[in-house]
Amino acid sequence: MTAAIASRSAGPRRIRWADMGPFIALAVVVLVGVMINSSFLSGTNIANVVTRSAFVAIIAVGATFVISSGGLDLSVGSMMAFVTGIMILAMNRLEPSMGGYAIVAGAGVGLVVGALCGLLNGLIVTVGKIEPFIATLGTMGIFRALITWMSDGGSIPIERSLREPYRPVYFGNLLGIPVPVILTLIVVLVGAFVLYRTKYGRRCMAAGSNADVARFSGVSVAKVRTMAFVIQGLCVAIAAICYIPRLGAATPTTGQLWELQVITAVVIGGTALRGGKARVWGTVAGALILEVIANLMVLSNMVSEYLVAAVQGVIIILAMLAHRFIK
Amino acid sequence: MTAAIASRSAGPRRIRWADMGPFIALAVVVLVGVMINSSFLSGTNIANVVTRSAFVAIIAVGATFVISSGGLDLSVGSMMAFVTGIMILAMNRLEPSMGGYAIVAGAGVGLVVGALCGLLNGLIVTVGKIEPFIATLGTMGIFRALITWMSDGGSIPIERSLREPYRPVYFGNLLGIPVPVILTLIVVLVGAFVLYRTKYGRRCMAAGSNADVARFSGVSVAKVRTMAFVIQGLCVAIAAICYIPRLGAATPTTGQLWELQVITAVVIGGTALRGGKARVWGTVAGALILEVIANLMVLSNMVSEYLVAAVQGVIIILAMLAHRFIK
Amino acid sequence: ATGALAQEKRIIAVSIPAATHGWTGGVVYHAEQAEKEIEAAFPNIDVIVKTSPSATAQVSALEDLAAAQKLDALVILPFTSEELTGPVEQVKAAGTFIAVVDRGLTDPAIQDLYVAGDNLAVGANTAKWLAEKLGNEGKVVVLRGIPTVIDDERIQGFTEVIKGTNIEILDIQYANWNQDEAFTLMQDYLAKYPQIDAVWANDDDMLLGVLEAVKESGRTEIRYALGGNGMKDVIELVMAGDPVTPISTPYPPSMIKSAIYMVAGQFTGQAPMRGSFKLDAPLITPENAEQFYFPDSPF
Amino acid sequence: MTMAEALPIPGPSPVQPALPPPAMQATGLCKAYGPITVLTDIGLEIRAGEVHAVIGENGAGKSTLMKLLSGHVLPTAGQLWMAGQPVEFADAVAAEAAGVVLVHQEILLAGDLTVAENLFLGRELTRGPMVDDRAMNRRAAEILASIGAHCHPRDPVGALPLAQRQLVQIARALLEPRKVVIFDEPTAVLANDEVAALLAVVRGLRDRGAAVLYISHRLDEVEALADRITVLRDGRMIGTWPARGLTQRDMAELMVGRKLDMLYPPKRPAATGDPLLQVEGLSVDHCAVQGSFAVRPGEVLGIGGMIGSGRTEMFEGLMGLRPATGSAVLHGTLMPHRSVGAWQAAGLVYLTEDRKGKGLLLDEPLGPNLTLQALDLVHPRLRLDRKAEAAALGRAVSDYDIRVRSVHLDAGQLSGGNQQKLLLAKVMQTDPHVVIIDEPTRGIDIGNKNQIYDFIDALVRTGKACIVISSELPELVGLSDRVLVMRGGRIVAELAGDQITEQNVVYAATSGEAHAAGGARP
Ligand SMILES: Nc1ncnc2c1ncn2[C@@H]1O[C@H](COP(=O)(O)OP(=O)(O)OP(=O)(O)O)[C@@H](O)[C@H]1O
Ligand SMILES: Nc1ncnc2c1ncn2[C@@H]1O[C@H](COP(=O)(O)OP(=O)(O)OP(=O)(O)O)[C@@H](O)[C@H]1O
Ligand SMILES: [Mg+2]
Ligand SMILES: [Mg+2]
Repeated sequence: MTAAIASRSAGPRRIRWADMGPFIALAVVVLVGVMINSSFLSGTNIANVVTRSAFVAIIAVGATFVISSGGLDLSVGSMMAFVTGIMILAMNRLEPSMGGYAIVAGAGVGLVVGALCGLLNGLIVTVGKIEPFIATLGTMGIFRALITWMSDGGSIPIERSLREPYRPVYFGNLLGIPVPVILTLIVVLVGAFVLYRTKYGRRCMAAGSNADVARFSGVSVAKVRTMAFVIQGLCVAIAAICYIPRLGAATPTTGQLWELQVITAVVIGGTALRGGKARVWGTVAGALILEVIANLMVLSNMVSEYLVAAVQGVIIILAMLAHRFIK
Repeated sequence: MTAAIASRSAGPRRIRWADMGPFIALAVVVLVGVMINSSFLSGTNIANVVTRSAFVAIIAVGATFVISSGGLDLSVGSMMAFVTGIMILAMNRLEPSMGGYAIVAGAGVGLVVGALCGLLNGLIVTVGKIEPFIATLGTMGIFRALITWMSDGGSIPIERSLREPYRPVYFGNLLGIPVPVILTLIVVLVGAFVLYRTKYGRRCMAAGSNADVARFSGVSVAKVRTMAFVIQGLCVAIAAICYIPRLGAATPTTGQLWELQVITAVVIGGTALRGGKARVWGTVAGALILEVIANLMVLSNMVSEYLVAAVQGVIIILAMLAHRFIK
Repeated sequence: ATGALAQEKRIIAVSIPAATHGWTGGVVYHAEQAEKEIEAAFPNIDVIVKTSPSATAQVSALEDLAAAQKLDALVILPFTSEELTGPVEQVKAAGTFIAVVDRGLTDPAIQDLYVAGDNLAVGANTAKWLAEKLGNEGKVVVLRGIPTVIDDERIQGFTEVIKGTNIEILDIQYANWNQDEAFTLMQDYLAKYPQIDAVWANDDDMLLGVLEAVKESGRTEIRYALGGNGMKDVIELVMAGDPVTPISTPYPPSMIKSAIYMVAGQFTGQAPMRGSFKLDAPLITPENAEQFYFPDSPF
Repeated sequence: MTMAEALPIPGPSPVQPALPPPAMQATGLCKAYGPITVLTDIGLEIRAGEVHAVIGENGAGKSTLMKLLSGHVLPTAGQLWMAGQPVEFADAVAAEAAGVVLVHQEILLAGDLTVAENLFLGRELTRGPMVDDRAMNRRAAEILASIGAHCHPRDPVGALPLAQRQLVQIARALLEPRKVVIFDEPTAVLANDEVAALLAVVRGLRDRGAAVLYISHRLDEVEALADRITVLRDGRMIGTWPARGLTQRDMAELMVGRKLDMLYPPKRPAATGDPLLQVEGLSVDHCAVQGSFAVRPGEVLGIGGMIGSGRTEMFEGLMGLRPATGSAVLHGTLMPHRSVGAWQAAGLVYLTEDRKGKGLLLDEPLGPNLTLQALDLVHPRLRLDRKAEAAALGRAVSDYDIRVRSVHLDAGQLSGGNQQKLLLAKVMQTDPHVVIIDEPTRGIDIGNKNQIYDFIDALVRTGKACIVISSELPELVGLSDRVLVMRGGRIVAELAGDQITEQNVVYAATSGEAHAAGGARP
């Protein structure tokens, strides 16, 4: 007993090897990358990869809230397309009267719409008491259909005159750091703060860990979960804000299958799908791992184009195995 | 205690209203169908819908095993494509020497390959101790890539000479009942028997309900789960056997997104995603609900083609809400 | 008798892929346009447009359409030839007039009317033009779509022509007819290959992503970035005489509309049109771009 | 005929003289789950500054009554009063707001959260927008120390041993001043020193003017602690008595409604013969070191020790449920590959102390739970034998006196003690030669304890062997032929015959010195 107590009281929070898993996996994947292709480490390539991973990372921070509070959101990809569409329409509508400020106003609209989409998901899950998997599969169809309908199956491009002023939000740098990366950092920092340092974060974990206990303790599980979905919606909107300047249009294929990438990033990052545990920084590592693997598939010459998906699958499984055995 | 004994002999298991949910939802959807379009109830249409739902229903029976034992399989759609591809290749190869018997031999190959695919999934999840979501997402990519590679990105058609003898397996009737429906019934009956009437079924529920309890009771959770994945693989192969005569080819898009349909069918059917509970008959109702909704989308002319997915999503959510409130 | 016949409702079913990306979006748009116009003009014709997200779903849709009513005609853009041949044959067995668009069925005898696109030519014509401009020398990268027959044929047409030249195809990868994925893939191509003379994306949707990636990289050695399908935005580029994208290849989604009109014709007193109509894939150049430009189309 | 007439004990207390209104009062309280009536017409008064014990057999309805009083469950009829005013609690949160808190019989904590996070869940201390972890950890450490818990505020609760989790739960209830504090079998999973600390805490609460409701099957505790005692039987109130004047025997007879026999079976002759089970050098990471012991046919081997001494871990290691090293021989055959299945086939089973987490499938009916471990025995054929299962359940219900009002209930709906009996029945289905029972009578009422002791006695008399891990000293002493005492993961003493006394066990479990044969005590 004494031994146990001693080791236990050793430090406020020991570094746990298990928590390092995603970062080790990331390091492994990067190392493999360096061995495969020398251009992998080139500044542009690294900047490209990191910048690209911003979308999935930002959305995945939201997903970390949802999953750790005991939910799941399959609709994020379609929601992203829908929010992008609405934002572009709003910006185009406001441009004649507001000029460049239409971007800011449009972004505001996007945040509100994102939050509302999240609220819808949350209410269906909590008030309607429908399994999140089914509920968000339903809204996934709904959002996807809406963007298809809004675009008549084609695309919704942003006004030419807005393109230039908006461009820096994806392509710009601040002190040499790409803007989307800075945005991601802010989102992650805020996310980590909320999850680990606020009452709400505590209650999120409690709701995901054991909903009954949370309820007895006066935590409104329904409210906490709904709020997590709203946060997810906001994250989707933020991702949309820095996505638009990249290609300047919303199409029915925007954000397709991102939900799977997002959930994968979260799980690789160490957040358990059953809830009760959140690893925001791991989530970011997860998003990076996915993007690096995709990048390596193109950079390496060893894989037939047909087999890219197979190799990606194998690498993901190997990475997970690796960090299991390093433990 | 005496009262207890008395009530026990009253009946083996009371009818629970909660368990009727999926059937009520099915009835509601069918009712809506009748109101929307008179031809909905025509014999051909009903036969078509029921026959078609065979694929998802058969695979979903396997998914019921996996999910109730505490797993999840996202790879079934791609596995279906892969198994279909292998079967067609085998049949085409054997046709010159065996003639029509090549179909039987090919089906045998399919079953073996399906079981092996399931075994692979199972081992990664249990021996590799990787979250099923990630593991099967990985193998989903692998199977999909393999079929793409086998077909060179095109398609693998079955020999013309095999088409006619193979046709009845999808299009044939036995005593007026379509063959795929009979196959489904057999699979469901066997599935229900195994789940509800055998020791393995008990162990499955125990593993899914509380893995610790199962371990402490001498149940090998890893074996039980692996076996569930193998059963899933067999079900996929059976679905593939009756799928081939319908479309006559395997392509890289065969079975795409079926995993979502399958899981939806299982969950609508009343099996909980967190495991420990299996409702095989509910699963079949779930598969039928999905197919009826898709059928209604074609039969009704009220919905813009762009919005079909939205309406489908709304109906699924409404059906779930309905059976929640009927309770 | 003729009067009674004229009053009788004629049903034309149209089965097409769901609008999952730009080109199929265009198909849906044109089909719905045709439905509106024809139903307005000829009250005795009922056009039913149905989209399906997969080959399996399309087969189901055919069954449903045929079970629910007697179809006078079916206009279909099949997902794949092999998979749809049998089901269409069954529809025909009930006496339905069959018009097939884009991809022919494996048994041509089923098709009463065939409006054929030529995906091989889309690839081949682009390759020929590119080979000429590059002087049979150079390095190109290729982006392909979703693994389906259309994609396969275009790539086949392209690579066969290129094989006869000294042009080297550095890489071919899937970008799933998705702008985003094309952008990402192009970024990676640029990182991987220091010298790229030309890019071919086998669809204009992807081309837009490619152009953005090239623009952002600041790389100037890329002389041509070509697409295909004749998307509105790309035709605007062609019309404006863009040096990097001076041509496109039409693969107009409006072919579905033409087919529906041809079929409708026979119910409005004209003689039924039968046979095969092959749309070729002429190059869209600044000179002729005007005639391929439909500003109202979503595609 | 009422019990008061049948038994030589004081009658129900007469109407009280004018007193301040009771802190809490229940009148006409009833609870039914569908057709199953659990509580009928309960009238109860709890005064500020008293410890009010509620006793009764397993399944009598004690826990249900406590849940009604604390808002966890809503009554089907009846009224609650506080300080003379009628109150209605919509849920547990409302009850807590009104000053009523319940420490559950079953552990209810969020396993992924730390101890401090659990303690402050729903009422986190904050500094600005941030949770003030430092302050919470400090407060948590104080509270934990005050009730004698040895865990650290930052430990994840899921990794704590059962006893520590129970203490965390108690700490949670004591975090804020309360008017009414309800303890539902708080000491079932605690060992002696923790129990003593807890009793001190309870007395402290009383002295500060709180009303304490206390449920326990350990009647010595009740005797030592209670001011008044209420007895429940079959969901009805038998009466309330002042504690003074009631002996443990009186209480037991009031609960059971009949005279009780001897609690412990007579000692058996010393076991001879070759060991059935022989274990050498068994070590489990962090928990147990080099444990060697043997048990012979016809012998009950007791395992004593403080909480956290590694008893549970050592035997879980033996069973292959934790990584462990060392060798074991059963029936003369070496068991190189150890798993629950392999042991069971060879004739050895282990009954866990954590019935909720590791013992029973709470969402499954009784039948499947009962036969889960012995599936191959009960159902020899491919097809499940429902008849055999029903028969087995019928036998188990009568053999182990499992009180169920309907056999269709899920295991989780049984009362705590009946769950324990079901668990015992489940393990015994496998017809083992050696049984390891971790805390055999945890939560079992006094009337049933002797049944279980008799059962163990009968078992070993047929040439089988039993290892009993127990934190209840009288049980350990009364039942065992030999006792091993563990401390800090090591077996530090072996007691036999006359050496087996409570004092010797305690001494060996706590003193720094290994206990030599001879049984000297300070
Ligand atoms: N949800 C429920 N549905 C039906 N019956 C229930 C339910 N919950 C409890 N019961 C029954 O109520 C009775 C009283 O249970 P309770 O837990 O109050 O007993 P207890 O006195 O605390 O017993 P123990 O000493 O074993 O803890 C039991 O017979 C139990 O089966
Ligand atoms: N998951 C764990 N990680 C680290 N140490 C652990 C873990 N579980 C238990 N321990 C330690 O193992 C030791 C023994 O645990 P435990 O309290 O269960 O022993 P016990 O003698 O069986 O007590 P009990 O009376 O509760 O059965 C303790 O020091 C405990 O802190
Ligand atoms: Mg109780
Ligand atoms: Mg223990």
